[in-house]
Formats: sequence, C-alpha cells, structure tokens
Amino acid sequence: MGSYVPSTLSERQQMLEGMGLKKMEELFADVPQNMLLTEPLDLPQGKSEFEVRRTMEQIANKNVVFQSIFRGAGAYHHYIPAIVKSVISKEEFLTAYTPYQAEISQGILQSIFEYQTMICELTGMDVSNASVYDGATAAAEAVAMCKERKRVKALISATTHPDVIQTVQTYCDGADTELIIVPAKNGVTDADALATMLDDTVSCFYVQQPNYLGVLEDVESLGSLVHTAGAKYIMGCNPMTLALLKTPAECGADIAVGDGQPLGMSLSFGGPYLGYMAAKSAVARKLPGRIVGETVDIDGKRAFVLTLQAREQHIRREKASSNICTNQALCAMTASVYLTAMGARGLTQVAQQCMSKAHYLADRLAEIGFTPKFSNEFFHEFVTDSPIATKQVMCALEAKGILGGYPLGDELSGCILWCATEQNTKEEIDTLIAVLKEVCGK
Amino acid sequence: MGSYVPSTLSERQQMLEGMGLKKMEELFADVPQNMLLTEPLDLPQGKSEFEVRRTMEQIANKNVVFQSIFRGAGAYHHYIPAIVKSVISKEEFLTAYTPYQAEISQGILQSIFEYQTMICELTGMDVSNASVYDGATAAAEAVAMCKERKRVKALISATTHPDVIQTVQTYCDGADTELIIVPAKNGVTDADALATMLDDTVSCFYVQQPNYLGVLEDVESLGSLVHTAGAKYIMGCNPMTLALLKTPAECGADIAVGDGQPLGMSLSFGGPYLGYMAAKSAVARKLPGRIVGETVDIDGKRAFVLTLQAREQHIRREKASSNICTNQALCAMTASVYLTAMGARGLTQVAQQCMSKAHYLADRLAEIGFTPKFSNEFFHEFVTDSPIATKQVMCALEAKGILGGYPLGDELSGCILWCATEQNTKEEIDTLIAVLKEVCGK
Amino acid sequence: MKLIIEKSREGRGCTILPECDVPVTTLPKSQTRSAAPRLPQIAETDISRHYTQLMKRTHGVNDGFYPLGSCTMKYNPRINEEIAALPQFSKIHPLQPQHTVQGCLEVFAKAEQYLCEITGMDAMSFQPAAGAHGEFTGLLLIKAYHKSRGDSNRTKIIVPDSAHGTNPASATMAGYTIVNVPSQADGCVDIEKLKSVVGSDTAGLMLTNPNTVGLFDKNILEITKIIHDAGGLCYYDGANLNAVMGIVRPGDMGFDVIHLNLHKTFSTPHGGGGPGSGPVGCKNLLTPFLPAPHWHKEGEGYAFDTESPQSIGRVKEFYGNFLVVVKALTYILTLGSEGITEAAQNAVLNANYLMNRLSDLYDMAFQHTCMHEFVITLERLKKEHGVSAMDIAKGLLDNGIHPPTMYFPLIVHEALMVEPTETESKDTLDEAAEVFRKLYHTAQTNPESLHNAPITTPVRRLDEVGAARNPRLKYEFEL
Amino acid sequence: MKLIIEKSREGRGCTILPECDVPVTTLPKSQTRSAAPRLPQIAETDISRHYTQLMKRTHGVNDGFYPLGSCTMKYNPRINEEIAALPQFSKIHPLQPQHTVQGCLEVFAKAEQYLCEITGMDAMSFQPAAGAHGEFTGLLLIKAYHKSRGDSNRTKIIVPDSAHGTNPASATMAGYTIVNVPSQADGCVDIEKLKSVVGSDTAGLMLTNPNTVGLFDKNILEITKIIHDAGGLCYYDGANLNAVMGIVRPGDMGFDVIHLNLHKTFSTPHGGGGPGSGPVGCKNLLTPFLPAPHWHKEGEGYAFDTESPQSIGRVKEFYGNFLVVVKALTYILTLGSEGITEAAQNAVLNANYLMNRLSDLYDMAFQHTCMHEFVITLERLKKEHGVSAMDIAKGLLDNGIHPPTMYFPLIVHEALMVEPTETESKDTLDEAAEVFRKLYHTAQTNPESLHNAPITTPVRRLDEVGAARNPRLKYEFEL
Repeated sequence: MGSYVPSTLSERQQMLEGMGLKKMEELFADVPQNMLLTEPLDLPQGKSEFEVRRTMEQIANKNVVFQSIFRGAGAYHHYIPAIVKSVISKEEFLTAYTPYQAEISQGILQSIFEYQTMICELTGMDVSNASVYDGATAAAEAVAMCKERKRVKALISATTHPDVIQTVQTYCDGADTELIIVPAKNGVTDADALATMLDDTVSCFYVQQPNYLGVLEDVESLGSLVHTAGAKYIMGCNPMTLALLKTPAECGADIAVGDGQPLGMSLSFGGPYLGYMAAKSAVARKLPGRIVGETVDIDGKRAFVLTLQAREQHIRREKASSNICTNQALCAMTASVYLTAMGARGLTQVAQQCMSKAHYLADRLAEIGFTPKFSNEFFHEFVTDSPIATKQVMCALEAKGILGGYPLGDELSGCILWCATEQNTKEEIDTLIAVLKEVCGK
Repeated sequence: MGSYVPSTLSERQQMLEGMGLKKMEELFADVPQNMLLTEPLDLPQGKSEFEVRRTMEQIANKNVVFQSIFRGAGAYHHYIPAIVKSVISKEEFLTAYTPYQAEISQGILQSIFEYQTMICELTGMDVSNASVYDGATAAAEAVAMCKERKRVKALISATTHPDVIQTVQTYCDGADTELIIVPAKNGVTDADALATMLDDTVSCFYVQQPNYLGVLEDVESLGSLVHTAGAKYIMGCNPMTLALLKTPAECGADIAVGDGQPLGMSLSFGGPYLGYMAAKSAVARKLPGRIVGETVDIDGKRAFVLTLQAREQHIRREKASSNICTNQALCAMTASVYLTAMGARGLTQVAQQCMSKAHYLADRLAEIGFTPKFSNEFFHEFVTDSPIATKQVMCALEAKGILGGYPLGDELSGCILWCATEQNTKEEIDTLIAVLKEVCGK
Repeated sequence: MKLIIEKSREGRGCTILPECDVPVTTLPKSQTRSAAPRLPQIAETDISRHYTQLMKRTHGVNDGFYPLGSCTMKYNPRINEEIAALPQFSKIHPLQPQHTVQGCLEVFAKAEQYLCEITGMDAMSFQPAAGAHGEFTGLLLIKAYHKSRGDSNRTKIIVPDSAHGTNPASATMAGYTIVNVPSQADGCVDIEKLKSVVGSDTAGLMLTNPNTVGLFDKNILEITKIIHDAGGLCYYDGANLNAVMGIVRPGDMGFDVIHLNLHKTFSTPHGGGGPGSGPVGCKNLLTPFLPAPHWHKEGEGYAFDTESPQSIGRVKEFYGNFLVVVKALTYILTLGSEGITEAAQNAVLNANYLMNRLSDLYDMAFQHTCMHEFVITLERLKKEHGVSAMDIAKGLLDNGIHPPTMYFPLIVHEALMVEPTETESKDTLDEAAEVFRKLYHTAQTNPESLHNAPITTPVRRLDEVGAARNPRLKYEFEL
Repeated sequence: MKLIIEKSREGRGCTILPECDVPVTTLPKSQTRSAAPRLPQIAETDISRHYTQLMKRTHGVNDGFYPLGSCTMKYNPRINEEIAALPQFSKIHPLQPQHTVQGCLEVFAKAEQYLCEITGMDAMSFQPAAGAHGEFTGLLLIKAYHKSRGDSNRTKIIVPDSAHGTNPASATMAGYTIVNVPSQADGCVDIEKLKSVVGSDTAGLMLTNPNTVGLFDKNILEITKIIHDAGGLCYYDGANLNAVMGIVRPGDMGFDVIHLNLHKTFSTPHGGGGPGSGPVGCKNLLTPFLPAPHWHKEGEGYAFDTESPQSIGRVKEFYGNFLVVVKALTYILTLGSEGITEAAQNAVLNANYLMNRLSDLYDMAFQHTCMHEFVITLERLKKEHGVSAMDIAKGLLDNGIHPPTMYFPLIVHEALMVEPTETESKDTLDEAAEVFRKLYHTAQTNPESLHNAPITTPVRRLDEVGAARNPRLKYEFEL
C-alpha cells in the first residue's frame, strides 16, 4: 500500500501515548459514533508507485494522440518552447500557496506582476488581475462587473464560443441578470440587431474577436454602438491574435478578457487553462480576484504584494466583487514565460503564421470542394461546408493520425470549423489535402 | 537560425569599437590566415527550436521502444521512482561544474559524500571514490591500482562481461600490463586453472559476481586462492544484487567495482551509466578520481571538500594515479537518490523480485524446451539453449513488443542469455511463454 | 530585483519558430494594432536565470514545514506530476471524437466513483476549477432544486460566522441572501440561534466540518436535521475533509451537496494560487441539475450525455481542470481504502501532537481535542508583551517555517491557525515545536526583535498600505 | 546541514514496488550478506526537502555568471534536455537488434559527420566518456599507428608546460614517457626548445590551441610540421575548440587526432562533474585503429562494423555516453553552419571585451588579444596588498559570481583564468566588470575583508588541510 505518512507505527503510538491516548480512534470522539465507517471504503487497495504508474498508463493508452491537429474551437495546438516547462516545473512554483506571506513569496508575486504587465501590454488596458479560471468564467465575471442598479440586462453575441455563452448564462442565472443573445448574420454579429437591442437597461455587450467561427468582427463599430447606449463594452480576445490585431483598448473596450491557453498551455483535454481579465482604470476597482501591486519593504527595497484586497471575499465576504480565491497562478506564470521566450517578434510570428497557414489551408480546401461558408476576413479559423458527410471526412483523417476540423451542429450542421496554427507545416497541410482528395474521390 | 548569443548585432559592434576594432575577423589575427575557413562549414543551416525538435523526433522515431524487456547483459531495465528524475533534473545539479569552489558547491559535495557512504555500505568497503565512467573502466582502473613493480600480470575470469574484458585489455595494453584470461568451466571460473595461473608475478585477479552468464561464482574460495598467492582480489559486482549477496568485503575483496546503472539510470542505449569503485583502507590512497571528505569551515561549520587531491592529475600530472578528471557526478547523485527512495527494504525487494522472477521465468522456459545451460545457482540472468533458431525466437517476440533474451555467440552460439527484473510482471512472463510456445509449435 | 521587462534589450531573444513555409497573409492596416506589444526581449540564458532568482524567492512545500491552516499544504508526490505529463493526457484536444478520449473519460469516471465513495455522494461534476467555484456551482444546484419544485420562497442561505469568506460570497453570486449564525464559545454552531433563523425561506446551510477552528461539530446530525426539517438542503464545504476522509462521510451525516478541494485534500499542488479543482458532488436528488455535460457508461467505455434538460448549465469551458483530476486520481489509487483513512488519522494525530507540544506556553483558542488543525490565540501575548500573531508569524519566517494562517477565523482574536498535515514526520513537528517555543520566549524577553522580523528573507515587511493607496499594478514604460 | 542518512528513521520510506507476484526464491544463507545495508529510510517529503537544500547550496549556470576558465561554462539549452529525455532515446537497450536502433545509430553517424566537418577530421569514436578518456584513447591510436608500422622506438610524447594535467597523465597511462617543453614569455611553445627535444623517439605532441593562457599559438603550422618531419603525430586537445570552431580547423593545421569535450564546446551540461563525452576524431591514417565497434552505412540505415582487426579495442562498455551525444547533436542542429562560427566569434569577443574592461586595473598575464579566455595575474596585488588570487575569487563568491579558474595554468603566478563564453550578454559582462573593479579597490583599501571572504555563502573557507590529513570519507555509523 502506498502512503505519504512518514511517521512510523511506533512513532505514532508514541505520539498518542504522549497525549495519554491509546488508539487513533480516540481522536475522533466528537464524531457521532453511529456515523463512523464500520467497513473500509469501497476503493481499490492502495498501490505501490510501480503499480500506480502501470494502472494510469493503461488508462492513458486508451486515448489517441493525434500527430497533426487542425482543430481549434477554443483550444489551440501551439508550439511550447522547452524553457516554459522547465521553469514552471520548479517545485517551488508548483507547490507554493497563494502568496499571502509576501516576504517569502516574492517570486510568485513578481511573476504575477510581470504577467499583469504583459496582459496590459497585449490588450492595451490599464489594469489586469492575476487570472481567473478560464476564458468563459472571465467573460462571466466581466459581465458581472458591469451590472448596475438599473442596467440589469446583458447582451452577448451569438458568434461567441458556445461554452462561453453557456457559462455566462449560468452566472447570469445566479445573479438574476437577464442575458440576451444578439443574433449573427453572415458569420458576424448582426450590428443592426444589436443597435435595436441596446437601451438603458443594458449593462454591457460581449463580443468575441476573432469570433467562434474564426471571422473578424467589426469591433470598433460595435463598440461605438455600445458606448452610445451608455453600456460597457467587453471584448473576448484570443491573446495570441493580439500580436497583430487592434487592441481591445484601441477598439474602445472597457474590459478585455479571454482564454490564455494559446500562451504556452498544452491541450490537456480542456484544462487547466487560464482566464485573463484586464480593464480600463475607470472600472479597475470592480475587477474580481487577486491583483499584485508594487511597493517597498521597510528598508525601501522594491517588493510586491497582493493589493486592493478590500474587494475580495476574505475581507468583504458577502459584499465581495466575486467569490474567487484560488485562481490559475501557475498558468499565469506559464503565459509570462511563454511570452518572454517568444518576445514580440516571436508572438507576431505565431500570429502571422497561424493566419497564413489557415489561409493556405482554406485555399487548398476550396480547391477540392470544401467551400468557405462566410466571406468576411478570418484569422486562423474558418468554416467550410463539406462535399461528403463530415463523419466520413473525420474517419479518413483519423486513420492517418490527423485530427480534422470540428464538425459543427445546429444551423451549421454539415459544416466544419477548421483551424491552422504555426505547428501545421506546409507538408502537413498538403498531406491533409491529399487524404481529403482521396476520400472525396477527386 | 538558432543561436544562444544574447548580445545583439549592434552591441557586438559597440563592443568591438570599444576595443578599437571594426570586424570580428580582427580578433583572429593570430590564426594563420591561409588556414582560415573561406567557405562556410558544410553543415545544415541553423534551425529554430521548433525545427530542431521535429528533426530530432523524426530520428528518435526510427528506434523501437520495447514494452517488455527480458534482456540484461550489462544494462538492466529497472523501475525508476519519480522522485529520482525530479531531483536530478534540477538545473543547479545539472549545470554546475566539478565542485572546485567548495563554498558554493556544498550541495554537489555533500551528495557525493552521501554516495560514497552508500557505496561503502553496499560493498562493505572502507573508501569509495566519487565515480568513474562505467563498470568497465572501473575494472580497468582497479587493475591498474594493483600493479606493483614485480607483479606485472593481471588475471581476469572468462566469465566477465566481454565489454569489461575488452576494456581492461585496452587499458592493460596502454600500461604494458599482461592480461591473462582465466578459463570458465560449467559457466563459472575454473578455480583449478586459476590456482595454477597464480604466481608472484600476478598483481590481481578480477571476477564478476553474478557473472556475465548470470551464475553465482564461489567468490570466497576464489578470493582465498588469490590472497594465498599474494595478489589483490578485485570483485566486479552488480550493486543491486548486493542487497542480498555477501558483500565484497565479506568475500575478502580488496577492491570492489561495478556498473551503477541498475541504481536508477535509464537504459539510454548504453550511457551515461556509472562506474563505482570502493576499496579497503590498505589500498585507498591508490584509488583514482575524485574523493570528497568531511571537514569544517573557519567557523567550525560542517562542510565537504574534494580531498586527497595529491593523487590526481591536476597536481601530480604524469605521476598521477589516473588521468580521470570529469567523472559521472550526476549519475552518482542519481544512484544516491535511487538508493534513498528505495531504502534497504526497497532495494532488497528489487533484488528478491529480480531473482524470483528470473527463476519463475527459467522454470517456465524449461517446460517448453529452453533448457538451462548451467546447473549452478543464478541470480537474475541465466543461459538456456533454444529449441529453434534464436533469430526466429527474437522475431516472434519483437512482433509482440517484447525484447527477448540476448543471443550469445562463440562457443555459446545458439544459446540465449535471459534476464528478468522487478519490472517483468507474472503476466508479462506468461505472455512471453505463450508467444514462445506458439513459435515453437507447442 | 529587476523585472524581466527591465532586462529586455532591443533585438535579443530566442529563436523558437522557423520562417513561414506558406505564402504570408497580411491584415489590412485598419485591423492591426498601432504598435507591437512591448514584450521582453531576452535570451534563454537570462530567462533561465530570472526564474531561478524568482524560484529562490519562493517558499514551496519542498522548502520546509508549511502549516498553513485551512490550506492543507501536504506534500505533492512526484509521481502525480509524471502521470499528468504523459502525452496521452497532456496532448489531447478537448473536442476529439469520443472514441479517442476514452482514457480521459475513464479518469473522470473513476475519480467520480472513488470520490463519491469517500464522501457518500451519488454523483459528481469536475467542471468547477477551485473551491469557491464549487461552492457557487453547489448553491446553484440547491437553487435549481427548489425551483424545480416550485419552492420559490427559499432565498436565504445560512452561514456560520466562522466560515471562509468564500461561502457568503458564493451565496451572493448565486443570488441568495446570507444569514449569519454565530458560533458558541466552544467554536461550534449555536443550535438555538440556528433554530431561530431557520424557516420556510431557508434554501440551505453551508457548513465546514471539521469547522474552521479545527473542531468537529458534534451536533452535526442535529444541525442537518434542523435544516432538512425546514425544507432546506445542507452544503458541505470540503475544505477540511482531510481530517475525516475514511472516518466518516458527509453524505452519511445529512449533507446533500459538497465540494472538494483536490488541490488540498488530494495532494495536487497549489501552484502559487492555482490551478486547483473543486468538484461538486451531490445526492441523487440533485444529480439532474449537475453542470452539463456529464458522462455515462456506454458499452465497454464512456460517453458524454447528450441531454441534460434540468442541468444548471455550464460553469466552465470544456470539462474542468482535467490534469488536476489526473493527479488526484493517481493519489487516490496510491493510498487506496486504508491509505485514505490513514492519511486522515495522521493529519489529526499530527495536529494534536503539535498542539500538545505547545499548549503549556501558547493559549489555544479551544482546548478541546482538535481535528487536523488548531488555533492559537495570541491575545494575551499581545496584551502583555505587545507581540501579535503577525509578529510570531514573521519570526517563523526567520526560522525557515512558513507561518500558519493569520487572523483567521475572524471569531478568534490574534489567531494563528496551524495545520501540519499528515505528510510531516514527527521530527519535523518536534523541530517546529522547538521554534515556536523559542519564539514564545523571545516574545517575552525581546519583543522588539519580533517586531523587526523577518530579517533573513529577500525582502522584509512591506508597505501594504502604500501599495493599496497608490496602486502600481504594472510596469510603466517610459514613453 | 545533516546528511541524508542522519535523517533516516527505522521503518520510514517510500512504497515503490508491489509484493512479488511469483513464488519467492531465496538464497542459501552462505551466500547472503550478514546484515542489510544501512541505507537511508526516508519519506518522499523529506527526500524532496533534502535535495532542495542541496540544490540551494549549489551554484549552477542558471544561478549567474560562471567564467570558469578552460571549462567553457556556457548556457545549456533546455531543448537539449527535452530531446534526450524522449523515451525513444532513453528507453533503448544497448543490445537491441540493429534494425530497432536505427535512430540511435543515426545520432552517432550525424554527430560524427558534423563534428568531423567542424574539426577537419575523417572519422570519430564516441566511446570516450570525458576529455581525459579521449586523450587516453587518442594516444592509444598514435601508439597503434606506430606499432602497425613497426616503428617501435617512439616512446615519448611532448607536452608543453602550460598543458592541462590530464595530458601528461593520459600519456603515462598510454605507456609513454613525457617530455615537457617550456613556454616562451608570450605563452606560446618555445620553437627552439621544441626542435631540441623532437627526434626519432617522438611518438607525438599534445597541444591545446588556443592554449591554456588563452592565446592562439601563431606558430602552429611550424609546430605541427616539426613533429611530422620527425615522424611523430600531432594530438589536438579540444578543450578550447570553442574559440575557433567555424574559424579554423585543427585538421587543416596539421593535427592527426583530436578529442572534443561535448560537455564544454557543445553545450551539454557538466552535471557537477559529469557525465561528459570526449569523442576522439582522427585522420584516415588512424581510422583503422579507432575503438570498436564503429558503424557504417548499410542500405538506408546503419550497421555496426563486425570486423575491426586493427582497432585498439574498447575503452568503455557499449558505445559511450549516448544521451550526451544526443544533446550535442541537438545543439549543432540548432546552430548550424553560421551559428557555430557565430558562437566562436562571440566567445572571443566577450573575452576580449571583459579583458579590456579590466586591463587598466588588473595585470593581464599576456597583453595580447586573447581568444576565448584570458589570464589575470595577481602577483603585484599579492606583493603590495597581500591579496591573492584566492582572495579575489572568494570575494567574487560574495557577489554572486562563480570565480574564474584559480592558479592555473601553472606557468602564471597568482593566476585567475577568465572564460565568459558567448552565451553571456554584454550586460552580464558589464556587471561582472564592475564587481571585479570594486574588488580591486577593496584589495587596496581593505584587504582584510577579502581574506575573510566569503561571508554570504552557506559555508565559509574550509579546512582543506585537515580534510586531507585526517580523511573522513564516509559517514561512520555508530555500532
């Protein structure tokens, strides 16, 4: 049986006796005795490290690792530099708690401060928090930030990732906020519809850029509409694309959020990822979660500390701006190391290559009958229809170790959401096309 | 192109100019100008990290990783606890130099001292050095230690691993020492032959325990013979087996050496492994290589330092006991962490299970016609003949992801040297037997 | 020390990607940002050194004793990390076809099965990413339950005053009004007060048991009955489950819904503040409301449910912090049935042992046998010698020990909440006891030195007030 | 701090293996040891902490500037480690069938091809595990060559007095007598002296160039010609190849055999003293003598040679420190043709830049433009202020800089040999220069403080004499 209890049986006995006790059971006298478990838990017997490894490897081997991935839809297969894993696997970073004891937590604190700096730089915003769980909860928290006494409705574009819409919906249900979905038209937010839906009961509008279908929204115009109606403008952005795209600040956003997974986090079946949140100064005090600030110690030395805690649950309890406590600190550090290793030049390269490869892929796909569904400019994802059943497409690709695009449902049923990243070499793309050609009988 | 030069082109220019130079080339004025390369080296162009990874992965994928391994013959497939890799991948341990600057190298120094302690404990010897390259060079260095003015011949048993014999031979060639091979009989050293070969020109006799064929030698009797003739007795031992077997000290050895690979080092196509060397006090000053000793600093604090350096090449130059400088320090640390994680209980378990599984395997093999070649007790390796061509055996096993025993050559041609370790579960062994049954038509 | 951006030099950097091997697409200028982001430009040598410096300014569990009360800073086994790093887990896209992710689904299903057995629950969702996220989710389950029954009057959640701040905050987010119920002198819920606040508007009660003062509320069965009799549901905050797992099950004591902190109880590391995992378990009456998608057995394998009409919906993208669940499952498989109980017993033993070693000098907020943690009150030391909980905490820093949780729970003055966990040896506890005792004597003989502590840390006490008054929340570039 | 064995407690430990699943075989008592080895019994928590403590008492390249002359402490890229850890390299048994190890053979073959191109050699063996091992091997090649020609009179190897100690020691191991040849005032080989010792008994010359004082011996072509004319062979000690790779090739300058230190020049880490890799390259005239087995192209792949009748034999088990070669190959692929030259140029630039920043204060042993390293002599400072090379070195420790190599080469008094390497930035050099300058002033104004240095390290100066006089080489158990 495995165990991580260092004290030996005789030491335990000795410790008990020192307290005048005989048996472990005596320590649990306060537990209703009729509730004590009388049978062992119905769990497997404890295992040695050797057996645990074998067991878990057997489970892992039931998964299929694709060598070539053309699927995004919220989780992106980017290259992770070796230095990133090397840094974040340091046991100190991995095992420390939230940095309450600033004097011995300067490493974590400084890394969060550096993360905040980089997020502000990417988004153009004034203030970033230390992270939240993921892009979806970041969106939900952003919507919650905007609620005002009379502005009790929130709007969200239908072109947002469905998981984000659903998560925001759940949070709004909790807070009794009405969430209304602004319809899409030609793969982008229907600006006319938005204009008619905006009124003085609307607290905010959330739009995703590039949107769920990969298409670039006309984010500046949407922002103007929103601000004209006196509501707040929230943009959900893939941070990688911000190496090239107009920043949320330049587009007039009050709050920028998104999922930081593209910044050095592996796919990991959906998590852990990273939710980033950044805001203009005007709404900064409403930001939920940890924020690290720079200060000095009593000797005047530069130091960092969790600050503005008066917003937080451990001080304000039911009046807190959010309940968030544990966030995704190590993922924030991951993003920092990633952004440092890439630098502006490298991140721009990623964005440029993602976009270029997606366009190359789209062109090749179009040639063999996978016609683009929307005409607007896209970034590194795009929707096509499929000349044959999508299931057939995916099976043929899977047989070659390729994960094809994501088959969409509902009104886009029969369509495929493709994604290319810097990891997809031209050779890989050409192979994909060759396989598709064959399966389509061309 | 990849590069690890941080200074930018403009900084480099600035640095040159600060010295009154214009071009890098001027720094190389002393190089005969007609010798300067005029063409770029005929190497591939430099690659980004992304490309390097892909290229190396493509090369790696040309290897076959066997899931189940029944081959030893000098390299053993043991379980490596997770804590081992976690410790030795710490960048400090990985990147430090030989600990000349003791004040900032206490970590490395203490780990070597701890390693020396554990090696002495396993072997029963008085002194251990900080490691040499591998078991074969440890054997060669041990033979060199024994040379005396009149004792110019060395004896080695034919039952020693052939790589060890060949390496010792090469070293003896260098030192103009005559090396004579003591023949084997029934899979063990022929003691009668040894007795006749020992005389006062013999400096030492080397025997491997368990020997290359897996058989246990009668090491105490051999030792008596050697000592009676006034020669030194060197034992080469698999350190894992010393959890159970009589220690070299108990067997009368003057020097104990061996390959430490079984103590937590992965197979790695043959290296890096670890050569350990330990000796009785009487010959300790002849030990080659680094040795760490305990001392105090000027405040009286416990500290560790490279000591007895008067033996070494950087002080004694051509009169040094050996030329060794860089050894296998990180592998020595690996062994320490491994031995700590296993403890005496765990290491005994390894030895016990290796032996038990090998015997279970031998019994099952015998049942299907792979008859044991030798009758003496063996540890976790043993030789059988094969009812069908060994090539056919190996191919059938390979098809199932199993690496069978090692097909021997020369007079044992047609025989197989099998090995079992704690990693071979009963299920694995039974699968092996089932495959063999089929291929043998039983 | 310098920020990484302050070490940046124009033109430096790493070479991570090759040139683009397809024709380059460019965006119209109207869509591009006006200036490139000012990210650090640093060579790998200096990245490695920067984070080494930060590492040396960080105290992890590997650095020494970490008795941070309520946080369960147990040792994080290395095998967990190796398993989570397997490419067959880390390289799986969340939207792969189901037949290619059977291993991932098995991880969730096995973890659910085992954790339900440990807690006495019937089903579990792994979507919540942390404890507070789990609380919010669990409260939404309660809300959905009452709503499904048309029981729309239940707008209040009862929370003891000793609760973690997340409890009331989560209840607010779920749209509830909070009713605080005070603790008695013995640290337990005041039953009479509870009876007086419970009613037809009670949606439920949130309770941590063992509670935040480290005591097991022995009236637990009465408490859950009071709530149930009033038509409310009982929420179990699993923060302190480490003390009782394998001993007694929340589900057996009348709890209907629970969250766990896998990053506390189940040995997944805390990462300097996350990622964690806060799965929510519930009894069958709440199962239909769990976040979607859940999974079900299908043939030899598993499949995601396609319909969940009563679900509260999603609380997160995809399925939760999957790799954290992998680590927790690895840990549960290691400990097994007996090991889980052994861990709880020794967590409690260690806490009592250390309390016992200190109680002749230090005042314990509650003298009673504690569970996995105990609370010291330094009120007397503060009054007599001017040495506060903060001062003792900072003195511990100079002795290589991470301080206990300070000033929590709020109901104890000058509180230090000490939780050794079961992964500490008797030797470590003995050494820590000596340090605590030494500091007590220092407090009496040389209190000034404790006001000045720490002196051996990379920085000393900080100007926190200044930080909040004049917030500097990012590096300000020179223009 | 305590040794790990001193933290051991009977009965503690980790649970690594399951119970045996086959019948247990036991040995007769006559063959078993009388008592179990006293290995540490430690829980994983404390193993992790012990090695964390040791880590914090170790200075790696990641901790800061490491200008250890002759050791080429360049940065060790993390990608190298990731590649070497691939299971397709680390889990390969050395005796697998050849068709299952084609990747490994390709690593050797590619590394050979590239390193031969860099050095101007024709073939290479990767068996030698370190530089000294390579020297020994190379000298055996020379010995075998002369022997194959029946030239049995050549018993002497010429070694400059500035050489590394390994050179004469290796030559002795190879059965040679050593002839020392002095250096001139300019640090280079004294040609006249060389001519006077060379003769028909000369087996060869061992030379490091750039030499150990950091200068390129500009008479190199004359030197190798003198040796060749006398019928000897020229051995190139590759310790300092980092300065000239991609600039000039030893093979082109008349060298017949060479060893490389992959753990210096090719960025594989030094591991606190190994494992390294010291491959030996040679010209075609020596190829037949290389250690066996070598490999050859066979069809699309590679195969080990089965016959090597003239080989000197083996110098190691199996094929060398394979994973180290994997790392070196990864590095060479990264740098490529231009990168190799760029590395050398910047190694030399950095050394000259730092020398230049210091030479107004410190005396340089040789004022000449240096190669990748330079030698400071503190003779004057020692005489005038009593501050030795050791004192300055220890002063550097207090400033977070790993000291240069001290008291080597032997031909310079109070030597400090400084090798910055190309992986250091200008900023790091500037900061280091400031520290060196500060220490110079301290030496003049407060020499006593340098005698007392270091004061900030885990331990201070050690009693090395005591350690050697009264050796304590292992923990002594109480009986």
